[in-house]
Amino acid sequence: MSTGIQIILLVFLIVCALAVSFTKNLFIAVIVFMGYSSIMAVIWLLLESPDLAITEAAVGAGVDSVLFFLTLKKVHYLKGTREG
Amino acid sequence: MEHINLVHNIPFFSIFLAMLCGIITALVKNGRVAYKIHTIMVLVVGIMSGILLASVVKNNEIFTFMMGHFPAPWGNELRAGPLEALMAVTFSIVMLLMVSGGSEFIFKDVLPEKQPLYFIMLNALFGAMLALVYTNDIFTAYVFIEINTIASCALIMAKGTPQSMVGTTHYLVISLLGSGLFLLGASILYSITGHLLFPQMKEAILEIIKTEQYRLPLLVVTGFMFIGIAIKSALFPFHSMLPGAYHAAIPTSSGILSGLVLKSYVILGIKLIYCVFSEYVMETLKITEVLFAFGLAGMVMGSVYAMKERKMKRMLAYSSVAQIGYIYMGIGMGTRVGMTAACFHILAHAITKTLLFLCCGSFVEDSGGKEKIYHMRGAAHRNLLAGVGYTVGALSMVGIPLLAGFISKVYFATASVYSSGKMAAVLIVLGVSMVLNALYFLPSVIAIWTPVKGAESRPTSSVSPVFAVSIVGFIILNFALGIYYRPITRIIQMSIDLLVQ
Amino acid sequence: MNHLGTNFYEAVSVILFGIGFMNLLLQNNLIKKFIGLNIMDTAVYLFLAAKGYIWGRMAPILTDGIVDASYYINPIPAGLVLTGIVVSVSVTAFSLALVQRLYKHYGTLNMDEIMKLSREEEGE
Amino acid sequence: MGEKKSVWEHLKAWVDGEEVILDADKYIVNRSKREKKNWRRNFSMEYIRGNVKLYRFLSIAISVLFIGIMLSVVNDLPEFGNPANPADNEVMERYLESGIEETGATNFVAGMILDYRAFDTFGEANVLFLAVMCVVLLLKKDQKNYSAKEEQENREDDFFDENEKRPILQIGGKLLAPLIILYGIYVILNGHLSPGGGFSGGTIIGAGLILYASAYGQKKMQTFFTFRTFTLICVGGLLTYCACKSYSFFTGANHVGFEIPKGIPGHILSAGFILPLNICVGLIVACTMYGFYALFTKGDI
Repeated sequence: MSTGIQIILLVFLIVCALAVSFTKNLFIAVIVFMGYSSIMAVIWLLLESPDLAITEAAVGAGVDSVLFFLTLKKVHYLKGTREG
Repeated sequence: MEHINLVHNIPFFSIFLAMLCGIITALVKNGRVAYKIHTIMVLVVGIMSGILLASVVKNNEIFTFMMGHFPAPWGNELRAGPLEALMAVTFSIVMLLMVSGGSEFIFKDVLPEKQPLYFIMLNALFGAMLALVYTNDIFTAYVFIEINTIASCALIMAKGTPQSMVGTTHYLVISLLGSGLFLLGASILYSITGHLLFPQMKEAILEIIKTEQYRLPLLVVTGFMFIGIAIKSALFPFHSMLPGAYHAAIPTSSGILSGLVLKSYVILGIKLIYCVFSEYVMETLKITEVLFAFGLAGMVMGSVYAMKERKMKRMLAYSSVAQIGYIYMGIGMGTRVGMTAACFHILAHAITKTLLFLCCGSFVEDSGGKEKIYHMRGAAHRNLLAGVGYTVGALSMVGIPLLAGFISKVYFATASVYSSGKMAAVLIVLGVSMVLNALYFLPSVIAIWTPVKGAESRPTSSVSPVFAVSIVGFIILNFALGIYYRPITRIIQMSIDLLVQ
Repeated sequence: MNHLGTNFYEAVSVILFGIGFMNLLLQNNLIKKFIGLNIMDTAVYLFLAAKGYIWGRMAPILTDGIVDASYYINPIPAGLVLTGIVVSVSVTAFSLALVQRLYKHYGTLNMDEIMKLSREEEGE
Repeated sequence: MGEKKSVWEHLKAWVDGEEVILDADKYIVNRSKREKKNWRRNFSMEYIRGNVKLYRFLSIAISVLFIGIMLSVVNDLPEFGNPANPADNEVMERYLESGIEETGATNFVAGMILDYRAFDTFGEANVLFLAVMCVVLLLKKDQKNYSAKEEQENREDDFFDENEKRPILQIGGKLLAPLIILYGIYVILNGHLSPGGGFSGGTIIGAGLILYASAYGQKKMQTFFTFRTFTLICVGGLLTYCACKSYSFFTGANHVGFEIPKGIPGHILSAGFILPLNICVGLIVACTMYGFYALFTKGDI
């Protein structure tokens, strides 16, 4: 595996984490967090841990985000839904 | 077929029994049935732990139990000695008395359809505490710390009021911070030692100290693990989640959280000190000194905060902070005598603080949900037994002779003689903190015994038999620990000597 | 010893841990607080996974029937992380449920405001 | 920073008058700073509200300090990817070299978490179970958290679910959900042979169920998945898990009983308890994930 790709991915992780911290919009924060989880899954694949990659892709980018979105909907944050 | 030593299976049986009852309770629809299952489970575990205690004390042994087909560095392991067995017995007794005494509160404050869930959490919490006491593996400790966290948050929020939700959130955030630090510490420790089980780690750490190779990581790791445990067990600067949570929770939960859950983390810390970071490493890295200083600060500051409080439950919560400070002071003395005192204080505080919370809950109920000490005037006349219980508990916390709290203070004072350079600090702070304890406990005791005009018009509340039995049980335990303390301290000393080997 | 250059995975993971920690302290918004907690957790998992990796070795799954420890990477951290991910998803679900209940009563996600409101309510 | 140092030294001198080694000092500074902030945050909320800038500065400073200390630790840690690291020891060797005969799983991670270190995994399954029970405790409809307004909203939702036409979502859900669930089952059943296992497979199945529920509404799910089924599956899975593991712990520790046949490594029916355990975990996780979704949307399963 080439070091260049890894470093780019790692930098991306940090950027995502910072973006989550500094964005004011919760919707964007959750979506960026979703991206963060997907990148993490790719990194774990590069680190030869496919078990973790599958799990993180299913959990971090899948179920976790669904839970966050449902919460946002319930706290009347999303536009276009009745609660929004 | 070899001979099976059933006594050695007891730690495994008790953890699995507790967990199994937690799982089965999910099928139960009625809170009373769940309560019965819980009581029987705790009773069985208590009896088994008693047998274990008798056996290990008789044989003067500490043994490891292999979880599965694979020996130590490959599989999980449990480890039990006199200290672990003693703690398991105490946990079972206190849990039994507290839950039966406080069952009224559970059935009154928790909605009927959610009562079985409350008992699921109690069972799981009990199992997780036992696992924390018995574990010999750092990652198992982490997993069970998380179970402990989730279950204790559930106990706090079971009341369903908005305040309890706020308290739970605060408790959850700070606890998760603690477990995050613990996990970080554990993973760095794994990367420098290459093991997860305590005995192998200990060897690797001694090697590290010798070669000086990973000294800075080791120092930081030790720091993280102990900050994690300190946050979890609410050592003074990290205590902020306690008052809100204990105030909002039902008294049964508060008693269990304060009396047992905090202690289970402390015991994990003690095991870490002796079984992972040996005494020598702790001395070299000066961790004990830090714990000692924070313990002293906690003793004074907890009492100072408690003096400021007007609400009884909050006051008791802050008093817990002060008592945790005592325990850490004992650990921080860095001697075995200090550790004995700390372990004894764990027992004394467990039985006393649960008693106080139980009585306090009954006062609050009698005075119609009002929680200020001011409103509780004359409460003891309305509910004589609870009044006596509260008085005994308060006096024990202050440190009156014949009660458990007195003995632990004597032991702390004695232990201070053996640790050079710390004697003056210990004695001064011990004295100050006793005075402070008296300053906030006595007013509340006086308040509950002060007769109020027109008190006759209020009906004297009827005391349910289980409540009476559990209060009497706690009082008897308190006196027993205060008078016949010799065997207990002998067991503790023996177990510490065994742990060090 | 000077391994900062080669230990870049670990370096990134501790930086992420720091960012998550900062989120936890700095954010008043509960949802962002819990995202911060999640970042903290994943940072530790990244650290562990990086510690398990060994240059030039394969994933710990039997390939071509080779049974040789010097052919595969360390499976222990992967197992630990797997357990850890489960724990963190459970905690996330629990905390988000709490957030919903809090919002239902207080109508805000700001922790400071919630604490203030609850104190006022309690103070009577 | 200078001030804190002197406070610590003062305390130190007061305690026993010994010197502090440099590293410990650095760490203490970090620690005392953090606690100071915690104290501020929780004890004088009004004060902080007036001093948002100070608070922010302190948080950032602490985080940066933390990162700095940790980077210096990382600097001293064993090198990344080096085969001579402490973690590369006899434990790992045994997992990799004897793993196949001892557990029968060709996926060493599955062998490790479900056989060598199964106690942790038992704890993990319990964490999940407790979390879902907590969510039930929090969000399941009861008189304390359920108002008439929500009742009405829920009824409206059900109405929309029944009558609204959402062709893309519904056709997509109809086509995709079975495939996703099938893939999840594949991942679970091959947990001991290939990457994945009970947890990841279960999450995938849960995702499939969530997709189906969001396309057709929960009413339709409830025809075959009620709260009773949910509890029964969870409890059944955990009890099977508990029974299997109790058996193997008990027999393992006491050196009695029979070995579970390991089968031929690489075949689907092999690896002793690992396959049934994976199925149990998968069932629990699938139910749990769907349970989270259902409780979050409607407050009922």
